[in-house]
Amino acid sequence: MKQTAKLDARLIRADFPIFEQLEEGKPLSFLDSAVSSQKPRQVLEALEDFYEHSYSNVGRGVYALAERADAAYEQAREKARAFVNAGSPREIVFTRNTTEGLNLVAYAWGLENLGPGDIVLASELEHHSNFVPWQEVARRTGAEFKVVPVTSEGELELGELELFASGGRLRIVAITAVSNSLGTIVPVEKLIAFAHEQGAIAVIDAAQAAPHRKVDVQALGCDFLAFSGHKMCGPSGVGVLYGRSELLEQMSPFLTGGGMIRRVSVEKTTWAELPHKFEAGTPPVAEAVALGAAIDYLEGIGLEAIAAHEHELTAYALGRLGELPGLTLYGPPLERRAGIISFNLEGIHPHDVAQILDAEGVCVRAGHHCNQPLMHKLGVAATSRASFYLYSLPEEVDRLVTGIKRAQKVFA
Amino acid sequence: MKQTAKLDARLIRADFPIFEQLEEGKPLSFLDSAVSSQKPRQVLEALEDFYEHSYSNVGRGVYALAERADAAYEQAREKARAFVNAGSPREIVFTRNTTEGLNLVAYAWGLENLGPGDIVLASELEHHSNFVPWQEVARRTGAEFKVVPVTSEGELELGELELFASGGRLRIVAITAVSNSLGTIVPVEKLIAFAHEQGAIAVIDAAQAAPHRKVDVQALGCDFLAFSGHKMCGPSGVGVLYGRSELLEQMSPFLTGGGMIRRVSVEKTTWAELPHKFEAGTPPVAEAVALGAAIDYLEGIGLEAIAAHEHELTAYALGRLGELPGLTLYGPPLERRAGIISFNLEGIHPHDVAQILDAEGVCVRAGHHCNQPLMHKLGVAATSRASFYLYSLPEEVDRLVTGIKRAQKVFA
Amino acid sequence: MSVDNLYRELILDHYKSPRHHGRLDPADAEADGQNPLCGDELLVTLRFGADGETIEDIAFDGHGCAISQAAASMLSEEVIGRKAAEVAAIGKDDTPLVAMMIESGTPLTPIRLKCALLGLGVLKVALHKSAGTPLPEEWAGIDEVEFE
Amino acid sequence: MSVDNLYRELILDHYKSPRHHGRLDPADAEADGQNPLCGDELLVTLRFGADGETIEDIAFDGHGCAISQAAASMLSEEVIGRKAAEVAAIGKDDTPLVAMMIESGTPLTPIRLKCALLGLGVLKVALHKSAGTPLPEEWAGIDEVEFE
Ligand SMILES: Cc1ncc(COP(=O)(O)O)c(C=O)c1O
Ligand SMILES: Cc1ncc(COP(=O)(O)O)c(C=O)c1O
Repeated sequence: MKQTAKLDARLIRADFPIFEQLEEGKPLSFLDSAVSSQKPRQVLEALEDFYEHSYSNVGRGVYALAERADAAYEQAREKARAFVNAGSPREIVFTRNTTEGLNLVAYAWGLENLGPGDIVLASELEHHSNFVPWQEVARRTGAEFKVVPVTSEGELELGELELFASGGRLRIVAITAVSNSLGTIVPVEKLIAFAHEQGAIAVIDAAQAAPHRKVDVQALGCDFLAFSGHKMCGPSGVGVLYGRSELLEQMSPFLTGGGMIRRVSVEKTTWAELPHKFEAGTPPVAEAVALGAAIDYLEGIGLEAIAAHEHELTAYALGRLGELPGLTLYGPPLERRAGIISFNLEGIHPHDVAQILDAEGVCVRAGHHCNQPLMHKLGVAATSRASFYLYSLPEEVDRLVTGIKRAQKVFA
Repeated sequence: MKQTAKLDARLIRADFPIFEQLEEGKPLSFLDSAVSSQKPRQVLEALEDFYEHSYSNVGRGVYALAERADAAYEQAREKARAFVNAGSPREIVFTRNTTEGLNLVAYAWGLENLGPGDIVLASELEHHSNFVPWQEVARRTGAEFKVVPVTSEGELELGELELFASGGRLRIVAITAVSNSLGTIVPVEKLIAFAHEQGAIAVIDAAQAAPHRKVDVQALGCDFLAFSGHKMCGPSGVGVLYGRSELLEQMSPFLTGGGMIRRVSVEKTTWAELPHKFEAGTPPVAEAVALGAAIDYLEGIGLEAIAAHEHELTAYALGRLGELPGLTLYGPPLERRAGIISFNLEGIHPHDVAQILDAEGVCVRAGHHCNQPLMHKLGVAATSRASFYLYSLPEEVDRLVTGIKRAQKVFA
Repeated sequence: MSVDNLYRELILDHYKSPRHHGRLDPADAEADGQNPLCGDELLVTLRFGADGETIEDIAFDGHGCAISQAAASMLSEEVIGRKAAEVAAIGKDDTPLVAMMIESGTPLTPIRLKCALLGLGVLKVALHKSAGTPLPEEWAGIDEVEFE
Repeated sequence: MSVDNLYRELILDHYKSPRHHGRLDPADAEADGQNPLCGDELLVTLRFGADGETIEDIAFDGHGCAISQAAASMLSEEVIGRKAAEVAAIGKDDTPLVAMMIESGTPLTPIRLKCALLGLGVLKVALHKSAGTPLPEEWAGIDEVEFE
């Protein structure tokens, strides 16, 4: 049974060592979890414990230490499988991050399957990591790269989807489940259905979804789905790519080298089974094990409880920010928004906003958030962005508001 | 001044928490450092300290925490630069491992620069990670893949090198600096000179060299050089690719996405400066920082002292193993050998040898060591392999010998 | 896993004097495969009885560690005289060597289990190939490589 | 870095009322560039005096944070009347805003330093382009992007 009780963010916060320190004498108000989350003790301990008691390379050793490392690594894969409800651990490839997962698909599926006349579809909402790889693979193969436009509130113009129907020439639909700039929750089911109607594969960028709400690849029916460990309480250096086994089997490998071969000779090389075919070289062993611990941690709290907590904070923050004069809010209404809020202050550049907030111990992101096409659409070069996670507190929102007022005073 | 005094392996060993535990009641004799090394407390503490006090994503944040993370990450790059004496940190790309570094070159340089009639040259000594990527890029581009043969002692047949001269069609020479199976120290200077005479680029696999002896990319004059953090007391999940800046600048990026762009629009995307152009997505931030700590650790002890210690142990081990009946040793003489020894026992498969040794707490590798072409040349399917590092002790060699005798008794 | 238990007399005996070793020619079914972790390789050939479904004779050829060779040898004794469909359904834990280790309280570790199951794997490939049925997912890939 | 120190009156004044703002047309040299981290963009145009090497007039255009805009504004005042070669050699720590922050004991952090040096960067590109000399390595890439 999943725990659906309300989470106690204050209790959770005590799990995160980084919050024990003051930043220039102020408590740390970390409102930048969308870029990367902080790490609980449980994950750091799993990392250390692995290095101190079970470290070895995986997949090849006969001795007990190597068997332990192997078991821990494959157990992490099983946890990742269950986390997104994939049908088999063979469909779970450990990558460095979301970006590598998406590039893997672009290279290993795209380069082989695309040609002139084909269409690759992304959206204006995409993070560069789910935009540039498709643009590049289209350029290399002579395919056409198109984007679904967004409304001024940052929601996909689903009414225009039919414009991209093209009698079997649409081959890839690459869509984010949640916008990292605006928090838009995208109805990916509709896009996946559209992709499959058109004979295209559906690639989901779950970097902002998987850490915050239950993702079920079988319920979604997507073909590929990528996310990053570092945004979900896990360590840096590890990510996950889910791929449908039928597709992964047909594909040639992406990176080649140790660990992914069956037999090598000068004349010919054959590949190992799934998922090893896609894991060349020594994988991020300890990182995967620690990601497993992060999954345990998140599931112990419950994804629903996390989403509910963030929703509550977002409602509170939208209310408080909405009262401030000279502040523009971007993005969809609360009902269709995850815990991410982009805004701008009249006459003050986001960099300066972030700098002044920092003096209050408040960390927000300032910039284009790897969303230049979206920024272009919104008609801005950059925004300030606050984002929440399971350890975020309402008083952090209050400090954000105080800081914004201070910025407005400095620039008055 | 580098410390050239003899190292005290017993003292060093106390830095490695994993040696505090017994394996089935026996002390751990870890003779498998060639596949991955153990980690000293200093590195694990750097990792933990970073996560507990300075963790944030890099390259984009204005707030103090992000600046700290950024500074730590770029300082690690500077340490890696100094470690291999690259001319500029712009030439240091953080990867996942050696394998990814070599694939990066194969894709980003190879795919664009090779064509039918061109020749890519590796050797029979290569690890699959410095073999299959070249074979693959040759296949994709229509170039020819050739290998320099090795002698029965596992040394390159340098006399045959001129056979590969081919009036400008030779484009890539990819060579390991040290063989991971046989310990052969390869005279890479000669191969680099040959490559450059022929107008080819020289790619060096330093996975087994960089952890154990001083590598100087400027003295070598190589074009690319790759190594892995996990084999040199660093964490898993991070590696380094050195590339000459002239080449890196001409190359298109490999992975695309966040962090490596200059500007993105639907029509056109342009790339960030070096080295960021080659680091798409969130990098292995904490891993790179901890690799920096590993470099400090190794340099504090001194690479010369490490090489000397391993040389002494190798001499001792070759002597002791050489006395055993029914044992075949592979590889070159001691003078041209790093701390790696492959052997076979008559009538006993390496897997069984490793299994019986494990019962003595002795960890050795059994298999083809990702060297199938070399195994083929040696006429074996597999070998047992012992490999040494700075924490290895002579009594571990003694336990190896005792274990081998036991295996021979079991299979008598 | 205790080594004494693993390298017991029975297993060493099968390793040193493998039963049903070699190749049948002609054969009604055959397959080969390898354990990519160590390069161990096995080829199985077999002949059916007059009913076309009882395994009448079988032979394993190849090279590898004591565990993979002994497991194949012990398995060959076990399957002669049994129906193909029945043998194709043998579970991982039911091969003689694996079952023996489980019974003795020291089951094989995952890596050695791969050695022990190589014989069963190639045998399954052979049976499924000859019956024209698809190989179950957990055996996928075992037959992708040519035998040398 | 203290914010009060950073957002002092002088800097805010240059930000709100930038000196030498706009574009010179015609111009003897020009260049544009951006800080890819935040999308800040600057275009510099300048005119030489009769000797062909004294900067007679200069203008910066673009958009960005207070630091990048104020730094460019302060720099423009500094360079008028000076020789191109001399200006092309100005070090990172010698631009007025950066020097002021160092002097006050709270130097800019690396990320804000990039903001502050955008103006000097594009100015260097303009001068090196017009002199036909190569841009020093540390400024590489600053001119690769079109100005919008
Ligand atoms: C010589 C050599 N090259 C390449 C590699 C691949 O290293 P990694 O698995 O870290 O990518 C190894 C390590 O196994 C090696 O020994
Ligand atoms: C929506 C989205 N996609 C992709 C990414 C890229 O993730 P990573 O940098 O971990 O590869 C991010 C994170 O920055 C993101 O928010």
